[in-house]
Amino acid sequence: MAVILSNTLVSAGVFKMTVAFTGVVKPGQFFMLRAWDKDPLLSRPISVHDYESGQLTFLYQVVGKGTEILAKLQADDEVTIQGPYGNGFPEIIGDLCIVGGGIGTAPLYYLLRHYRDQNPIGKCRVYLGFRDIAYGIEAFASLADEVVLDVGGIITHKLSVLPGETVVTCGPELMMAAVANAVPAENTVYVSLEAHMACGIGACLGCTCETRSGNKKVCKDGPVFVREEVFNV
Amino acid sequence: MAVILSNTLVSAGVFKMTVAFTGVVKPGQFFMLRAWDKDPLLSRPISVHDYESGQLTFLYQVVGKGTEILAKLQADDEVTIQGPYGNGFPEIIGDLCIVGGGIGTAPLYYLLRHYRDQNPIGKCRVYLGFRDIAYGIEAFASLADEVVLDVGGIITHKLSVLPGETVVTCGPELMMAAVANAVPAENTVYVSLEAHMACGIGACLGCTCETRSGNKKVCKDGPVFVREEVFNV
Amino acid sequence: MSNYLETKFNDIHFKNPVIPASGTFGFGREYEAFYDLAKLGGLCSKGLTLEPKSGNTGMRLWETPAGLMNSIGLENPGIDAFIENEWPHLKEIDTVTIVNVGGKDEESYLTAIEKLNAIDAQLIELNISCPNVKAGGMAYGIKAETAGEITRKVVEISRHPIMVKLSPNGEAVADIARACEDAGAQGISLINTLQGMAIDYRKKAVVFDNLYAGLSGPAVKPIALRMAHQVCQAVKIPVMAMGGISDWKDALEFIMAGATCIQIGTINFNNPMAPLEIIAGLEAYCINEGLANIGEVRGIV
Amino acid sequence: MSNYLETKFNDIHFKNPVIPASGTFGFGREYEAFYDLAKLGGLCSKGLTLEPKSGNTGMRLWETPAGLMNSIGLENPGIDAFIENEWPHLKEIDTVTIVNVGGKDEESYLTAIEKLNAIDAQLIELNISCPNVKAGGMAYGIKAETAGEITRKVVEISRHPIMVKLSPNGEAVADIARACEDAGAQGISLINTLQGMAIDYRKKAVVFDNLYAGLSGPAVKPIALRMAHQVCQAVKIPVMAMGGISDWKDALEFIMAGATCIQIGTINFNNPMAPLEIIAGLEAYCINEGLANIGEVRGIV
Ligand SMILES: Cc1cc2nc3c(=O)[nH]c(=O)nc-3n(C[C@H](O)[C@H](O)[C@H](O)COP(=O)(O)OP(=O)(O)OC[C@H]3O[C@@H](n4cnc5c(N)ncnc54)[C@H](O)[C@@H]3O)c2cc1C
Ligand SMILES: Cc1cc2nc3c(=O)[nH]c(=O)nc-3n(C[C@H](O)[C@H](O)[C@H](O)COP(=O)(O)OP(=O)(O)OC[C@H]3O[C@@H](n4cnc5c(N)ncnc54)[C@H](O)[C@@H]3O)c2cc1C
Ligand SMILES: Cc1cc2nc3c(=O)[nH]c(=O)nc-3n(C[C@H](O)[C@H](O)[C@H](O)COP(=O)(O)O)c2cc1C
Ligand SMILES: Cc1cc2nc3c(=O)[nH]c(=O)nc-3n(C[C@H](O)[C@H](O)[C@H](O)COP(=O)(O)O)c2cc1C
Ligand code: FES
Ligand code: FES
Repeated sequence: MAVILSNTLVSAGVFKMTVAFTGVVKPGQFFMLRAWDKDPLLSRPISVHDYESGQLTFLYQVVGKGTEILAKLQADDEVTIQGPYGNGFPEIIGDLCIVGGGIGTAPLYYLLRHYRDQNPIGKCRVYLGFRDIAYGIEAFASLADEVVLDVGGIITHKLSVLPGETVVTCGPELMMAAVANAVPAENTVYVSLEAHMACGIGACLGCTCETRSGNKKVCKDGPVFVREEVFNV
Repeated sequence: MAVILSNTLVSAGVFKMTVAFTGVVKPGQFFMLRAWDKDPLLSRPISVHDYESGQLTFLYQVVGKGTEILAKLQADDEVTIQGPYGNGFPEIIGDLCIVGGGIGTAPLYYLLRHYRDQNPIGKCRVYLGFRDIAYGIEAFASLADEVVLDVGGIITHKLSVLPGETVVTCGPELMMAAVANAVPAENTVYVSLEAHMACGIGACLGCTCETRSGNKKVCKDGPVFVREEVFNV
Repeated sequence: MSNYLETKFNDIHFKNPVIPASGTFGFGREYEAFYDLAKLGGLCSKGLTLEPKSGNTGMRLWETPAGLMNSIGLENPGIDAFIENEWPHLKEIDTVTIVNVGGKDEESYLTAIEKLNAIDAQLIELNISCPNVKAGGMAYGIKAETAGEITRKVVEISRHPIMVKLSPNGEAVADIARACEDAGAQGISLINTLQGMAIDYRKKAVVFDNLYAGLSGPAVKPIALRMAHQVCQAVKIPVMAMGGISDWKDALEFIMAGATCIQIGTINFNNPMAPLEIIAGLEAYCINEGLANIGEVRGIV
Repeated sequence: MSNYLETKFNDIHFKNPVIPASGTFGFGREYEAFYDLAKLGGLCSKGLTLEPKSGNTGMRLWETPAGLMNSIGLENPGIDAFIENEWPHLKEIDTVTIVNVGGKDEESYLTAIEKLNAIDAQLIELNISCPNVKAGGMAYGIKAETAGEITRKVVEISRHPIMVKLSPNGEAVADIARACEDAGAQGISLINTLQGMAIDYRKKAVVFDNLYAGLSGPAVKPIALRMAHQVCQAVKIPVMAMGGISDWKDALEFIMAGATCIQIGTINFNNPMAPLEIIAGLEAYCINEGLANIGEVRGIV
């Protein structure tokens, strides 16, 4: 159980929730959230959007029953969180190019902040694509060297990756596949996958994805994979 | 949907909820309450505890999932109420003797108030029995000619009904059966039954009770019955 | 009123494919306080038997997670009283009236069906699947052979089209459906309730006098949808599907699985307006998807 | 530690009758982060097959009202890898380890069982009831005859006691249980998942590549309890019951219905601490009721 410090609307249907938490949390990891008893039955996987001084932040979009309940919570309410789960993003050496789509931008902000902390002189460029309405841009802009924004278009049309950049992408699967295909083979590309999850810890085999090296569990072996593992590129 | 005006604890595990409602409501009738979507699936039957100038009051005990949810509601929240349902108590001519047990006292207060309005010179005596803790006594005392209270005992040990009194009882089934047996045959006795209900309107046949004149529906033909109909006396 | 939802079930014309299910809607009267029953595609009577039945003793309802168990035991006034007291009212409602008939043995089924020849119902739902009565009921519905036999005999003597209501508690449901089709059934409906049990641990006793009872409601939807799909694949006669439908999306899924009509049961208790909301939801779906008629997505999966 | 919950399943001693169910607990490792597995009555491995299996493609999980559908398709590393990589760890845990075995045909069952003769497991759960694989799986478990046959052959060659896990999707479950008992099974477990279907109306498509999938969780409890009761009445060998158990009250109901042990499946996903909470709840119940052992209420209804 974690105490909610704030839970506010940041854009149409998108909320930011901050809870009190103490622990070690890596960018790209996620928590299983539940603010109900047994209806719905399962917890919801939500990425870490930020973590600092005991404050853990999630950025989530309301799409169904679970996220609707989350959106109704208020400061001082409690939410059950299990985690952090998943491998998270690797430490990025060298320059970074972030490509986020929609709510897929959620985990990328913490990645960027962490990257800046570790790597104050590294270059980081950010591409952000949204279908209708953009959100969270300023936060990225305040830390990145460059932010390219696209609303309603196709982000890969604007994308040009520089030699040596490590690319990290999270967003709709089709977008990530397009990025995986567009980026030159010389650049390393990490993708963060989604899957329906029951346990979140590797026990149910419900989130399996096929990879070049056999089945992997998105919850435990992922959600972050090297592009070659999971996309045919 | 009705707007909640107040919802407060009146005794351990017992709450009083007042909602805004406009309509004709008889003592002994009930509403089907729901403050959730589909979990639990059914609405909960709750008697009218009082009704005056657009304010409808329920008195309810927390016993399970549904009443737990009700107890968490606050002023300005909404609750779905369907009703009023059921036959309600008949108009009482002459003197009245009320015998209530525990939360079974809930519908009897409105009965008493209504009786006082209609029948300012009639005599009304009230027996109230509770297992552990008594509640709501003052309200009855302010309107009744006499209140006999029993905590932890057996109310029928104290009960003595006067000739000509009409007896109305609501409480645990065993208590009502004891009252039905104890009161002389000359007095009319009305009992208010409980049954698990799905529809509350007579469509599902889930609340059927056996009576001398065949099956009756507690929700539609009741909940109020003449004692001879439903108890072997 | 547009015709997005008009539906043919054989040659029976339904304004829309949404019909309250037997036993959850009485004989309709109680719901007239909520809306005009003529807005429904049809309605289905409480299960009737030849003789009046007082139903089961003891507890009859028990809530379960997303479900409801019932042990009504076919309480009903009997066919004669139905024809005399309910039918005159029912037949005036401008919608398709389905009469649901149960029985305890072959003779009682056949006599009941014969008596119904006296009225002009549009469809009879032959209930061979009630898990809550000791004699008859589900016994006929759990084996293809017996289901086929009783269907054949009923079809022979009935002047009404017969839709057989199947049990989810028996052998492979597709086999049973085929047997009914071969025996001349003009339609299949399913599912009746799933046999379940409840124990009151506080009382250290079973909840229902009849030991087991019937489970319905959203909890059973995945099972009902699977069985509806199996039956729609197995037979050519139209299927009226039900089991846990609680909103228009559920209803649509059953139609996509191949159901011609759908019935709305337990959710009526949660929300008496459910059938109308489902009709409105399906209509809006047609408009949003640019369908001329809901039939365009029937059996699409 | 008192012995309120000590339970004998034949001559196998369980500290308590609470065992996480196959497929919901991996090989236990993941739950070691939550608690000491030695607190459990036992644990049951993910379903194993002779050869490694990569399981089903496409969507594998779908939430339903109070339930979960899964289409894992017995993804597992195969018996050899299990014996090599998982068994050495499992056998060190001070609790009863049950090995769950599936197969695609008789030969694969028998070879798997033979290989397991090499290890000292306490009990084998013979899974003839998985609805999520095309070959084998449920096929054996839905008819008494085939269930009895495969059981007989397996019992013959196994040096371990065999508990047969039954399907809720077949013929009368009591008949199947009796056939297994007659064939030499030393225990029965039930229920495996109920076959259900999901349709994604937005995509106008079925959700699962394998068409149907298995339903579990609180939604199915009433059905599971009924079947457990039927089987407990039908056989003399002990029964390990499951299906929708979500708290100690549910567990107690299954014990009152006659189950010797109970398994905890889907609810592990809702609450990883569920098994321990159930153990604590049952223990408190014994104390409050003045029972020396939970066995005093077993089969009480
Ligand atoms: C590792 C991981 C990280 C995620 N991080 C975020 C995040 O930071 N912000 C955010 O808004 N969303 C995130 N998601 C997606 C989020 O989990 C789903 O939007 C959410 O579970 C939907 O729940 P619901 O009850 O509102 O929707 P419903 O559609 O009612 O959910 C029904 C079921 O499907 C599952 N489900 C539905 N959509 C998804 C999905 N896209 N991914 C996984 N399961 C799904 C639900 O968990 C639930 O079990 C993440 C998903 C994963 C796997
Ligand atoms: C006509 C009528 C009037 C009532 N008036 C009042 C009242 O004024 N105040 C009050 O506190 N209670 C009243 N009750 C009882 C009240 O309906 C139950 O206490 C309540 O339904 C319990 O719901 P739950 O979810 O908290 O309990 P749970 O035990 O979780 O409920 C499970 C199911 O059993 C049903 N149920 C459980 N107990 C009862 C019961 N005693 N009677 C009927 N159904 C029950 C529930 O409705 C639900 O369907 C009345 C009952 C009836 C029939
Ligand atoms: C209270 C109740 C009474 C029922 N009575 C009958 C009946 O008389 N005849 C019948 O064929 N089915 C009867 N049923 C079954 C329903 O018609 C329907 O098949 C079943 O409930 C599944 O649909 P649902 O999940 O939408 O409720 C009854 C169901 C309930 C809940
Ligand atoms: C994700 C998942 C995987 C399962 N895998 C297996 C399995 O490998 N072998 C097996 O016998 N049962 C398997 N089952 C069935 C469970 O062991 C159990 O029989 C069923 O889920 C009913 O219990 P529950 O409602 O408590 O979950 C699985 C169930 C789930 C939900
Ligand atoms: S969610 Fe259970 S293994 Fe990944
Ligand atoms: S509750 Fe449905 S008939 Fe009374």
